Amino acid sequence: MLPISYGTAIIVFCIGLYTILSKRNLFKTVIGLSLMEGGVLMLITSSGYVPGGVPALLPFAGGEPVNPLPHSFTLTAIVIGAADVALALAFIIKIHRRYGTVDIDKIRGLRG
Amino acid sequence: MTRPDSLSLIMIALALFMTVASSLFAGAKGKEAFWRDLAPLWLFCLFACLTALASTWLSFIIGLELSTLSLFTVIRRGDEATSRLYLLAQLSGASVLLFATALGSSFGGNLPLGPVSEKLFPLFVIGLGVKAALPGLHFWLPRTHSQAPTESSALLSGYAVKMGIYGLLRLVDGPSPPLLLLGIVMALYGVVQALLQHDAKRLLAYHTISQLGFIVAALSTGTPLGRTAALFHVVAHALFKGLLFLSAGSLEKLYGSRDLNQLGRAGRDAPLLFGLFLVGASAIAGCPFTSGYAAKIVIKSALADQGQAVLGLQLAGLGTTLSFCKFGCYGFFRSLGNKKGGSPSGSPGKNAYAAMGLLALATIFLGITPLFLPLLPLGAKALLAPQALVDGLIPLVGGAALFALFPRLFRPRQGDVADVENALVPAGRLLLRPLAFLRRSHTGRLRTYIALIVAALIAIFHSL
Amino acid sequence: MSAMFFGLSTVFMAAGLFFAFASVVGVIRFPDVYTRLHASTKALSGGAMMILAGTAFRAAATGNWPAMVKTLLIAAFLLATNPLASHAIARACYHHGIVPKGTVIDEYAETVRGDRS
Amino acid sequence: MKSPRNLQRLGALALSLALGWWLWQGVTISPFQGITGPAARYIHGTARDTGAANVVAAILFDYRGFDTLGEASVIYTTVCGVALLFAKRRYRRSSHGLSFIVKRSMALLVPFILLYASSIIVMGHLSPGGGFQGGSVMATVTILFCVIYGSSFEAARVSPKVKETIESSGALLFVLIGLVGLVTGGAFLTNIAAGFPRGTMGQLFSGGTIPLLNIAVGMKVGAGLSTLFYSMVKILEDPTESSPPEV
Amino acid sequence: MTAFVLWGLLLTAAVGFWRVIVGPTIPDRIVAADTLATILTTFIALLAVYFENAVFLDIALAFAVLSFADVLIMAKYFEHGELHR
Amino acid sequence: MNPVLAIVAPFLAAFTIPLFFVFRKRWIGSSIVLFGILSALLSLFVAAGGERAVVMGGWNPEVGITLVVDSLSTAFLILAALGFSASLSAATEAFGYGPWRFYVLFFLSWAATNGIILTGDLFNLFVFFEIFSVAAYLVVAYPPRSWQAIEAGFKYLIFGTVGALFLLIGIAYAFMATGQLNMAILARVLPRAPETTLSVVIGCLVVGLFIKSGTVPGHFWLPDAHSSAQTPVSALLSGVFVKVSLYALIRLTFLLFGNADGRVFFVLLLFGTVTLCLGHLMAFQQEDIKRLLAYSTVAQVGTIVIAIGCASAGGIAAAVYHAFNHMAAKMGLFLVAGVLAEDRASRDIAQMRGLFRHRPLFVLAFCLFAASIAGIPPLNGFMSKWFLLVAAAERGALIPAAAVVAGTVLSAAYYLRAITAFFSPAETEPPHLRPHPVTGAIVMLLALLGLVLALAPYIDPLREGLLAVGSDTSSGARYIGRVLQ
Amino acid sequence: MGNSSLKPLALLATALFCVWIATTGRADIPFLLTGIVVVFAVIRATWATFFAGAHDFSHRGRPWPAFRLLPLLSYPFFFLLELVSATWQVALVALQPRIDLHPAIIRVDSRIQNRTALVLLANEITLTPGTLTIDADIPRQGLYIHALDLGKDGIDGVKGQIRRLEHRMEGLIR
Repeated sequence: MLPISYGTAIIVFCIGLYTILSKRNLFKTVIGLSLMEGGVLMLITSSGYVPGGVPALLPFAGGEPVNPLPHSFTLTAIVIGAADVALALAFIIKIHRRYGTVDIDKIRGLRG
Repeated sequence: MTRPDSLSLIMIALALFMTVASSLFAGAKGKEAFWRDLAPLWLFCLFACLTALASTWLSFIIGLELSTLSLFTVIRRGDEATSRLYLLAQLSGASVLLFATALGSSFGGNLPLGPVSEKLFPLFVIGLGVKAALPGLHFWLPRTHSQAPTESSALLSGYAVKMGIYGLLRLVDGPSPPLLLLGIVMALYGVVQALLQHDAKRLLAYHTISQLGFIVAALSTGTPLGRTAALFHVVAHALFKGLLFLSAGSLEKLYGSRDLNQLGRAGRDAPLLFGLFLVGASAIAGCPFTSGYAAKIVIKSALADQGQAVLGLQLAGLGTTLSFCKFGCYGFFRSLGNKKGGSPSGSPGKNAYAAMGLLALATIFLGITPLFLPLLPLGAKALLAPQALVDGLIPLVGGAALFALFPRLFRPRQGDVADVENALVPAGRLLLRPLAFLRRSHTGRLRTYIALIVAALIAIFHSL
Repeated sequence: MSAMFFGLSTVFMAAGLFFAFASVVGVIRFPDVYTRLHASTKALSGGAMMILAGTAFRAAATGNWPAMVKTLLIAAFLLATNPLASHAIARACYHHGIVPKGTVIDEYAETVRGDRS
Repeated sequence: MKSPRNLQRLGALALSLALGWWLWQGVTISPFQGITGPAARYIHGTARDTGAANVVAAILFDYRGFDTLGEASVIYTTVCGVALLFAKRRYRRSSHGLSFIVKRSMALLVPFILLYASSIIVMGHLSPGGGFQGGSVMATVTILFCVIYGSSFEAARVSPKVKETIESSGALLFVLIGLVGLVTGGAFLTNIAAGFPRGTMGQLFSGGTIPLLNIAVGMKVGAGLSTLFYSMVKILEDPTESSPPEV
Repeated sequence: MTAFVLWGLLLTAAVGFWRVIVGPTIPDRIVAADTLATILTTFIALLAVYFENAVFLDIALAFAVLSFADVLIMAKYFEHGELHR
Repeated sequence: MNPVLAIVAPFLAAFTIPLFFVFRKRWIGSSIVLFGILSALLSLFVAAGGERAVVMGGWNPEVGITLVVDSLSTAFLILAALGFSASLSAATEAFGYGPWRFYVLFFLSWAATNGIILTGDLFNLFVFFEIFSVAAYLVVAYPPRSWQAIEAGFKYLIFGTVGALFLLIGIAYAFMATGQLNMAILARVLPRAPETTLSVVIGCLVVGLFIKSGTVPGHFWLPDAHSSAQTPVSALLSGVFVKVSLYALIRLTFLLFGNADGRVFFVLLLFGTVTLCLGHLMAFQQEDIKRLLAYSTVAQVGTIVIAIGCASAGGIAAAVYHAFNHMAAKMGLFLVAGVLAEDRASRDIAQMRGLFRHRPLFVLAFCLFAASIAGIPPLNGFMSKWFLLVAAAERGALIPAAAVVAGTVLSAAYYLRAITAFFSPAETEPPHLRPHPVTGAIVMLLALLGLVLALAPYIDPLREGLLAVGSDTSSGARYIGRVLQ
Repeated sequence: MGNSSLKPLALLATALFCVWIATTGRADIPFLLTGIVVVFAVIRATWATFFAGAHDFSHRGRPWPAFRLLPLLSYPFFFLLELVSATWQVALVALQPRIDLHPAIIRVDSRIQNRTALVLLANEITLTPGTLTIDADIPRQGLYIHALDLGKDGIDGVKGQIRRLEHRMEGLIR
């Protein structure tokens, strides 16, 4: 079970990376970033897995609790990721106003 | 900083003397001119003295670069591009030197100024070689010397290049055949190039290379005699080459040109100038009882067991004579172009004459003193020995005879002669092509960039 | 009591699953957005209600009353929001210009056209 | 044109697969041997150390409360930044909303959603949830205002200045609670040791500073997210703007 | 029984996902997404029974609120013709 | 003085400025200045307070988040305080107090910087990096009207996010392998992790920090951001922001991977050399003066990375010393370049002819800074370059050392181009010259700082401090002991 | 908050308080006290906008109808019955082998004056068999309704169904 979870996380990560590398739409780039982040968070969360674990709410009804530390990271990282995505979207809106496009290959006024 | 030894003191004295002469020639009037013209010269003198006093290679390099910078500000007034070439060339040399020094130093301890290990020796030679204009590394010298304002030309040739020699003197403590070879090649190459020049200062610049070749050959022996000979020639050359540069500068002041094709009336217009020039020229040609003569005799005796080397130096001396015959003839007496060529458009000024006189007196003094005082290890007798006189006269007479026999052969030519410096521009262009590619590769495509990052990450994984 | 709740919950869950499935089939099969909305709204809210009711009964069967109340709260919320969402989508579609397929009568068309002009 | 793009895709695929392969190589799947390290302390010590029932909340707001300050500051930064990006120009606000049916029904729902959000925040130390989650739900309400009633309504009813105030005060509250811990307990964000009451576990008033920090974070996140959305919506809704990009 | 219903709901959701993928127009997808959201809400609520843990009910409620907001937002920007095709 | 105050003070500033805006608009200006002074003073007090480790919330270091002040963080705290206060003063002159949100972001980035420098917890490091980065993207895009700023900010955002992701992966793997997050504890337990996991941790953390600091594969955002941002922001970016990432690189490599083996340092040497060469070669080709300076920053980052890659006490001392020197010089360069570019309303070097006549002091300061950056003796840049060369020579890293040396000549070449332009006569006179008293004063102070730094190897406390930074950091034992008592 | 609004206020407060208890799932004294505080705060925040005044200012009549208590309590049961039958019908349509629908959009004019009640009616219509409110012409009390299948009875069948709902809604409000 656990390898499947890790594998899925890594596959999600790879899909995100592929999206970033192959798609020209800025929105898709941002989606790719979120996917990558999601993959990593899945990985972290999976690491807190305990066979038959219960949520870490006192009193632990019915057994060993799962590892709460990855959960708190994940919460923190999710919030941070959401902030990043929000910022990226704001930038995309601005960029669209300036360039009239969201094609990543056309937004290269700065180079060299 | 340790107590200065006699070598340092001699160098300091030379630096002071040359700066005095140069600033006398520059003769600043007014406060602004003082700051503009004289301050950098004296700054140079200060840093040069510091360099001479340095006890570690690091402080030597610092002094070297600082003096380079202060001369740079003077050369800038002559020609912008030249000054940049000068600075960058000197910086490269100093950088190589720095690199070599760092390799020799351990953390917290500096490499003392002196001989270094076998492995580092070539690096040091290269580093100092840029300063001392070893063949191939001399690319900056002719252009800088000819384009710079005259007082700084004198200082450059008179002292700046000698700092490299000073470094070599500190560095070399045993026979070094490659250096000897370099010295001979330098001496001959400089002379050959000088013969082909038509620009007075450029001609003198090539002679500087040639004379430095004598010095390098002398110090490459590593014997005390050789080192003394080198040091003596350093001083002698500084004095007479300073004199010659100042006279060439005076010619330029008089006629507004340094081209030997355009000159040729000064012998009548300014006989005093010619007289001073003659002192310098005879010294550099090694006319007996001049400082050049003494120096060359000592050098030859230091190289006595290297017959071919002496022959090479004799040849170089012959060329020197030829070349100065040409200079004297076309610079002062035989007008080629510009027949109507008006009267002098200005005057070198009293201060210029004073500076040149000072140098001429010093040259004569240095030429005569060894005859009475045991200034040189060989003593006065060696200088007066018939063999030595013949040796000294051969190039002189031979050169004069050749010039007299084939005057047309040695007429100043029109165009410039190719040298390493001409290869700089094409070489730079060749280097710039990949650079432009590098710049084009920054396309602004985010996806490519991220792909590169990922590729680098994978590469790192692979290497870990 | 508990057994009765248990049985009821099973019945409700089964029925709810059926309705949920039927609604999804409707969403797949119906011809256009509006009819699909019908399937989505009604069948699904019915189905969801029933499954939630089943959940509530199950919670009640184990005596977990707070959970039951909370489940009912979820049900109420779904009930309140689902028609709203459907209505908003339908109106959006119409104003965006998606013409309903095969309508016999369309009394809304003039109004919208009037609005637009 | 066709083949370079395919080549690009192939390259992208190869790169992602290679990276994925390395990552997979690095995963350590060790047989489960019980929780060790700090996590064990969190699990077994939460009741004693903090009095909170929700271990994750105890980690977030007590053991590693400094992370949470940072995390909330990320949102604060983003909000401030987006407001900065879209500042300096008067956008025409739209009063264009959804239909009356939605508007009026929403009016009925709003108090309940707000109540629910408050309960999530207040119960942060007892059940899953907390300041971030509750704040997000609360922000959802204001987002719905924008959507349903139009941004002018949003601006009129919940003015940006009020949001700014709430957000900043929430952040300040967090820092001040931390400073109280510093003054009385010797370290920043000290909880029980600084004299905050532990309470009995499972009660509302328990966990020392955790509920207070939850409220602070709730204020910060709720106001922040709603500012964020409002800033973006007002530019999207501005009729003078060009239409947003095609997706 | 609960497990059966859970799997059934998953299957239903999978079937419904087909419309999200195929949906010829955006509103079709929105409708399907709305359907899926509701199904998932019930699914999460059922998990509470399955795992005998009331925590999932909170999650379900929060999810319901957020999905409702999502649908309304999509509807609004679709209505104003700003989310073409 | 509790080290947390250095983080809290700027946070307080960031959180109260909006309140001032809402309630007392008139006080914004003075509050910004006061908070700036307060933050700088607190940073310096914390730096002066000696080494110590403090755990947030009074827990033990394993459970809570540790803040550590050791010699390395002291050095960088001082650097940050100097850089931020200089940039703040320049910003108040350039922008006034109107764009208060900018100052909020400014203080947030300050707080995050201090947080990165002080924290002893891996995940906390990530969190602070995020605040720092988000604030950085936004201050880069600060005047949102210019398309360059927006595009540069966006590029920075994408790169920064990718970098943050890699950091997160590294942290996740380290956590998965050990279950620990405290860096001191990780330093003990991480080497026991499986080889492959360790390689992922190292690779991802290093690449993440490469991206954040602008080392080669991740340098692409740097020239855009540095050249497009406003002058005080550019100065801040080059002076402090880049250094902070390098601080993290020093800390993590030596603490976590220091005793692994030399391979990570080989990677650093390799990429540092490439960065150095690329930075210089690209700067060589620029016409835009700020872009030139930005690429020069890339090259200097490469220099510092090489110094870190030397993996010795001397290397670290050189890295820290060079970081300070580059801070002083590059901030000054950017400030001067901003003033000069404003005079000509162009950043093209060719347009900047004849400015020496109008602003002799600024141009002379530019020359001084440029010489320092290029490594002309006896300025500070030369001194740190010398330390670096010696460290590299001891490590046997000849090619990087040669690259550093060659870089000197190249950088002298391109700076000379700019300086020549300033000194050459102009075709047109600038229409108007706005006085820049504050910027001028800062530039002078930075020049003074540079001169003091040049003497650092001869001032005993400074030299010993530098060497102590090197020896403390290179082994890590002192740090670990400090944290775990 | 005039006297006339006291009753809806109490109603809302009660409902909110019940929901509070439901969400927190506890009934200890601190929870209840906090609940009172929160409920008060929520009402304070929303009342002026959504209940006393209104978000649309071109408003005639009372924003909220006064409900009759008894029908209000019995209403959910009818409603749930309607819902189940609606679900059943749509499920039948969806699962029948051949889908043959005759959808229509018709306008139904309601007698209900109060807007809120009209809105509630519209929502109820959406949840009842075969009908979906697309829009409401509030000033003239008209509802535009999408009918899934007109069936045998045509428009009148749909209209009759809606009249029935409308009638019950009228019974609900005073």
